[in-house]
Amino acid sequence: MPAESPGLSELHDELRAVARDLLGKADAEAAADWRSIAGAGWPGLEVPGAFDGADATFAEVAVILQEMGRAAARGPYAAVAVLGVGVLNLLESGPDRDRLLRDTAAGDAVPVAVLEGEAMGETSFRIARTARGPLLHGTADFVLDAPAADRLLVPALDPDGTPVIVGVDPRAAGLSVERRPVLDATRGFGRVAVTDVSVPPESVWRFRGDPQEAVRRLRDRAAVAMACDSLGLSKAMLEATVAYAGVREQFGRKIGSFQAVKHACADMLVQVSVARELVAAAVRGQAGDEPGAAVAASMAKSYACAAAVEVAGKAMQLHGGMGYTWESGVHVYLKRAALNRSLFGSPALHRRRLAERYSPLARERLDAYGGSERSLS
Amino acid sequence: MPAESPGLSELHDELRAVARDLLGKADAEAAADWRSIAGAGWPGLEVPGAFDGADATFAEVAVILQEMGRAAARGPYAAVAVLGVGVLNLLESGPDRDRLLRDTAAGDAVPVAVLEGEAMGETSFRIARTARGPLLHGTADFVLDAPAADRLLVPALDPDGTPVIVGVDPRAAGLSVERRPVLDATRGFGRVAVTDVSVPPESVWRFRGDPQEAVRRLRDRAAVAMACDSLGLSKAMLEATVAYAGVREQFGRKIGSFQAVKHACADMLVQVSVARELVAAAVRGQAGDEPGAAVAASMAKSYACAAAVEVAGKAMQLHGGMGYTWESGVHVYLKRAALNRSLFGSPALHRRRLAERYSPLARERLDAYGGSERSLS
Amino acid sequence: MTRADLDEFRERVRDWCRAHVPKDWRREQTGVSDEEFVSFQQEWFQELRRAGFAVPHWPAEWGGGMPVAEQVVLYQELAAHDAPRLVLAFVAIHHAASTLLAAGTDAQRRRHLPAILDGEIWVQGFSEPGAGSDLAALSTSARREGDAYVVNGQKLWASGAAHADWCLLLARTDPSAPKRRGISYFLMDMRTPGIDVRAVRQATGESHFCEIFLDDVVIPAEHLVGPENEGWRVAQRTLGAERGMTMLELAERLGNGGFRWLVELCARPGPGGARPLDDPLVADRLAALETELTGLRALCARLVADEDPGPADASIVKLYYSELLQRMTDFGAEVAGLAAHTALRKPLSSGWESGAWVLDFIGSWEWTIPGGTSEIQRSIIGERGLGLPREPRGS
Amino acid sequence: MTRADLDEFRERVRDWCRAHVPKDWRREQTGVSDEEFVSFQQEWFQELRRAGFAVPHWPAEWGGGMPVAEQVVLYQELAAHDAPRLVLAFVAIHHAASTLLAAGTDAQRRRHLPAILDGEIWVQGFSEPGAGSDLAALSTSARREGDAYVVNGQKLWASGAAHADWCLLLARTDPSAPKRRGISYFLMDMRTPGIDVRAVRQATGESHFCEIFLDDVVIPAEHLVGPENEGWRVAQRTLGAERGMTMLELAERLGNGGFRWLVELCARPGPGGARPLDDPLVADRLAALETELTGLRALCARLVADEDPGPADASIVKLYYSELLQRMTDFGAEVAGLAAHTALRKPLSSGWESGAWVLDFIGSWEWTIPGGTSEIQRSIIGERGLGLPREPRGS
Repeated sequence: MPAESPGLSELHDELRAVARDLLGKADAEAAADWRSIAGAGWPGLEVPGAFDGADATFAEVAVILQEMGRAAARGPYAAVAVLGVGVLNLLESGPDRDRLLRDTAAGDAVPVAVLEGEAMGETSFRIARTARGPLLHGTADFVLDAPAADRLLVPALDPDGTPVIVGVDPRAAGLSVERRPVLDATRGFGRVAVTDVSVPPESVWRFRGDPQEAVRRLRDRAAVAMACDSLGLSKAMLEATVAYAGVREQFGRKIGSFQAVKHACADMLVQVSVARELVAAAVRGQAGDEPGAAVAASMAKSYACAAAVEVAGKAMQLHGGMGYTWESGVHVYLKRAALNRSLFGSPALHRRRLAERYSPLARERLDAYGGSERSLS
Repeated sequence: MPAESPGLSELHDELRAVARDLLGKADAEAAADWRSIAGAGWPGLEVPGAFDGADATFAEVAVILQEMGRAAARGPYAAVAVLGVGVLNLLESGPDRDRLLRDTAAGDAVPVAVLEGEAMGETSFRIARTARGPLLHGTADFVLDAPAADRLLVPALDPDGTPVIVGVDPRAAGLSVERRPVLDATRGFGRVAVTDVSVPPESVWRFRGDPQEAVRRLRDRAAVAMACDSLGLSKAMLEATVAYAGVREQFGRKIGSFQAVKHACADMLVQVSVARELVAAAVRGQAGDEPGAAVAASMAKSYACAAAVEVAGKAMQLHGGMGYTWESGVHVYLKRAALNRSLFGSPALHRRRLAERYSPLARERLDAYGGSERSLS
Repeated sequence: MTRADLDEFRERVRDWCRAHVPKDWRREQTGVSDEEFVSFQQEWFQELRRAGFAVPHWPAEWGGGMPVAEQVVLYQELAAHDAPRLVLAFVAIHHAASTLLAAGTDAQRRRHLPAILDGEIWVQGFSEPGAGSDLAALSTSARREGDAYVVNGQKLWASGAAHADWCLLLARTDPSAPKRRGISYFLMDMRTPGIDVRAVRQATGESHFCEIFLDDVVIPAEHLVGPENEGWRVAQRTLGAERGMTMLELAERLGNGGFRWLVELCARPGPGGARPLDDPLVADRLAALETELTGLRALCARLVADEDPGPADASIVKLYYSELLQRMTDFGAEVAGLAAHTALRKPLSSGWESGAWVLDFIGSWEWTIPGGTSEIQRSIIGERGLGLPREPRGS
Repeated sequence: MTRADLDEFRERVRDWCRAHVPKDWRREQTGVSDEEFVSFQQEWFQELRRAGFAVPHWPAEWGGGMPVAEQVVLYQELAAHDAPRLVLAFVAIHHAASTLLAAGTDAQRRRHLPAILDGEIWVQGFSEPGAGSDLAALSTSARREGDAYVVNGQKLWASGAAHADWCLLLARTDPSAPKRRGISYFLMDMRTPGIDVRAVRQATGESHFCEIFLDDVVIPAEHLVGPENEGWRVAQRTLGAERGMTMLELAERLGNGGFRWLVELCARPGPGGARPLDDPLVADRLAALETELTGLRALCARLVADEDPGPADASIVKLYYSELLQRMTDFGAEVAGLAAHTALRKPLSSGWESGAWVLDFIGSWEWTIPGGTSEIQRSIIGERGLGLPREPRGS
């Protein structure tokens, strides 16, 4: 059942209203000030109360993410709140990690996880034992908001092959963060290259549970974050298009009265509605750490991010010549939608993950025909 | 260049007019009489003049095939003219084969090639040397119009593994043709099962050229025939829909004046136009036995047969409730279109064939960048 | 209702399904006669009724009263256990009941609701040859004569009319009023003289739709529902009853059992020997369909849970279900190949995805055309859901 | 013309292309200044002119006269050899020339056609803020004063206006006549006082489109094309010039060079190390695209060969090209992944498929919107191509 408890729903409405206000005020050409974002408590939403966080869940972060998509907002919020805090929460407690969480909630630290934006395989970072002590090396391309980070959380294999997180200062000798400008000017990416950066023992942090599982969950969070962003931007594009079609006249009629326009808008609303349900389920999966979370994440990512490109594209089409101008800003959404689609796993890749489940299930179904009660989802 | 020479174009117009007339007279519930079809000279179009045929090419057969699709005509014409005559023309001359060609042109024989309708692999028929002499065995399912045949032309491997054609009487002991009724009531299929049918030497016919190549060309002919049929039925459905939309009124207007209907019809016309070009190219490929014939065949089959399902489906939708009645006959076209799509290679299978060409070409392109003059098509 | 209560209810429904869903009914109901179909449907209805599962959506006083959350679980489990659908009782328990409950008199309710539970069959007599998408253009007339109305005209697309005891009838009582203002809503006894029912064969070869010819049919005035000339407004409710929980049931069947049929099909070796499932193109389409089905099921769940749904939410669900059904059955037909064309009949009492994929594909137009075509739904969604301006009227 | 003649001509064009198509122009034309772009275009135009390839479609007396079959071969080979496109001269050699040839005076032709060959640049001044799809609603006014017209108004979407010497201008000369009846067609010298050109930045970040503000601009009456108030009919020809051979050229570029770019992209290892081409989903999409491109090229070849094309054939080609371009560049963007987002500029003088796939995808709306949106094209195809009834007019 998709319904939320009434209290939660009200809390979300309030968060949403604050976010729309704060993001609406920001200059379109610049990110909202990190102080105001921290002041609103957003980086610390999932930080435990013990570290001055809000003790909330991914469900609340998702509200902000959607609004960021709706506003096509700039700034490293997703990288920090979804990936930075996400990583830290998966780690064992320790003085440095705990301090970083506290600083993040306060807005004093901007930690970003060094996750490859496209290739979904294993991390390339390794800690090698050398005569000069343990040294880190490796590279990751298209790391979301790496240039904005003041702390990089690098997933690496320690000399025993165990996945760990290394907290590294981006200014450390041997580390470079090369900006990767993209067409979507609202986003920042960096290529992180690490050559023999020395790793003091206190900067190596271990995962609380199964490290492989932790990394997988981090990737799911990243995927769902993109789905939230794409849903938000789809809603904005639908609203802008409906508003435009309700005032623009051609051939003596509001263009929204033409079926070609009206039906296209209807299709956009259907896509947005379906995306909304899939994203809601994926967010619940992340917030409650439910068993179907990975499946829900892949469904939301593949559907919402593909739909957003179609919705933003339709918005450009229905805005006519106006939509093709730089000034209209529709292109900002189209570029962001196209970027979201490729980031953290393409739709095809996520569908491949989904399809891996069919083979054994199909066999089970064939073996015990008619008696199966398990839904695939 | 797609243009035909003017003389040929006039001949085709004439053929088309005769076909529309003859097929239009036939009872919708029964096939046109084989005598009238033979009288019109259609089975013998590609039969050499030496055997009383018309010495024409596949281009003329294609005109009839399109009209058969347009009329959703019954009867074994495609099986005989495309596959039966197609096989015979690929064989070495000989008294039995020559007589059969002559009888086919005269309408006295109905030879059908035993080509599996779906699996596109090697024939399953084998001639085994036994104490009782050479015996044929094997099966083929969904053989087009096998129940209507008075001679079955069975592609088989002889004891040396060479592909040959065995001419078999369908009433031979050890041979069964089981009817395979399908939803498309305008088509006939049979499952041909052969168990130890004795094969006199004069019934074993050899190919003139490379037998493997001959079998491949036969499959291409079959694929292009389906594309012709699907193009013809698409045209019929588009015309019927436009006619209906021009008279049916709802909400005080002709429904064709609504953009939802008008634009759907426009999309149908675009699809039909593209299919028409691809089919024309494929027909030229078959008629002239051109080097790109196989590529053109796969393009025409995959596009025209998929488009026909969409066009017929749209026709049903735009005819509203009327289109869903048995009486309207739209279902006849939709079923035929769906059948054509699966017969002689699905669109996906033909696209796979096309895609096999990319890998070496891509490498060539990478090696000699900028200088390539070869078009892929 | 707590989560534990719901889980317990789910277990109860599962146990019931295991014990009561007829074995092998799909095979047995393929190619049966009309009579066998009707008797199978009536038996299954009574089976469900004994368990309290036949009309869970009715008010408690009439034999229903199941909380919405439990209804959702019930339909999920019936779908998961591939139970037969209530095809024959559909109009009675949904359209007729909701009309009577919302606009009927006490006498009408007392007369019909218990009878429906006992198996009274209803048919909907709305569409006409000249009034399909433009339903308000209907021209069947009802002329008042004393205590009765005399009806003349022709109805189309009356599903199951051949077996029906009663008909929900729309007829024009004021020919001079604007289109929607002169229509009245009647309950018509199908045994009344002057009614002629003729089956219309459909694209699938079945004939569950009928034409109803009405020649001076007398309907007592007490069978009028709501005020005279207010029939259009009453009908809006009846049309609305097709949505909500009935859509949820269909979505559960499509997404649960139906999708499993499809995966099962893909796991069987095809004519070439390979399993379609091992073809990445097929696997990709399956994943895309499962994703869309999951979205559909969630949309339906929201629609029934929402106390104040948006004005086009039901249209969104209807449109999305019908087109997804069409795409899914089309894909099934492609994957199944020629073998699917040899399934000449589908099992009666099954859902819209019976596993006879080509027939199911053709049958899917029964969803994209009636009950407001997909084109009409898009206009409703654009106008009511998004507030876009209406088309200028042509007449 | 025999097949052998054509083959010989093809060899000649190939030799010419090998010798004259600038090496490495794509790399060198990426990120260049406006001036460099203009001079590169002018040089290339003169190079083509020297070979007789610049205006092959013009009549022989004006420097053209190439048979249609040879023109087809010419554009096929230019596309196959990835020659730069004539972007800057486009309006001059197509729209301006066809207008002058069809409706201009001898004096106008003598004044302009040779000048165009010498590099005179033209711009089209048709669209206005309130007249996009509904072009006939334009409101720029031209008031007759003595031997001249005084023009006031604003034009939009004037591609290349910043570099233009002359403008094809539509303005309203009779405000009281019905929409299409009061429009006249002018040749406007862009150096006339009162003209203000401002670049408009587009979605791709480029600024080749401009606004033209007209403030009491004086146009001598001799620059009127065709009779006063008959400008709409003259414009129909100018709009028509965008089709035919120019569409064939674009289709050849998309289907030949463009598709090879795409295959090349797919043959390079992606971020995970695997080649997209080895993914059956990618291979299937490539085959589908190649099939459609083949269909498009054939449609264009038929359009130019056909002496009496159907009334909507040009619209079919335009619609199909634009939407295929959009789908193909969208697919390119998907396959190329994040790397494609780092191509911030595309090479100037290239086709619509430059290999900067995300930019190309965004740029594809420049085809689905201007020159009659895809929605307008569908209406034209439905009404003129199929004879379906027009919409009731709203005004």
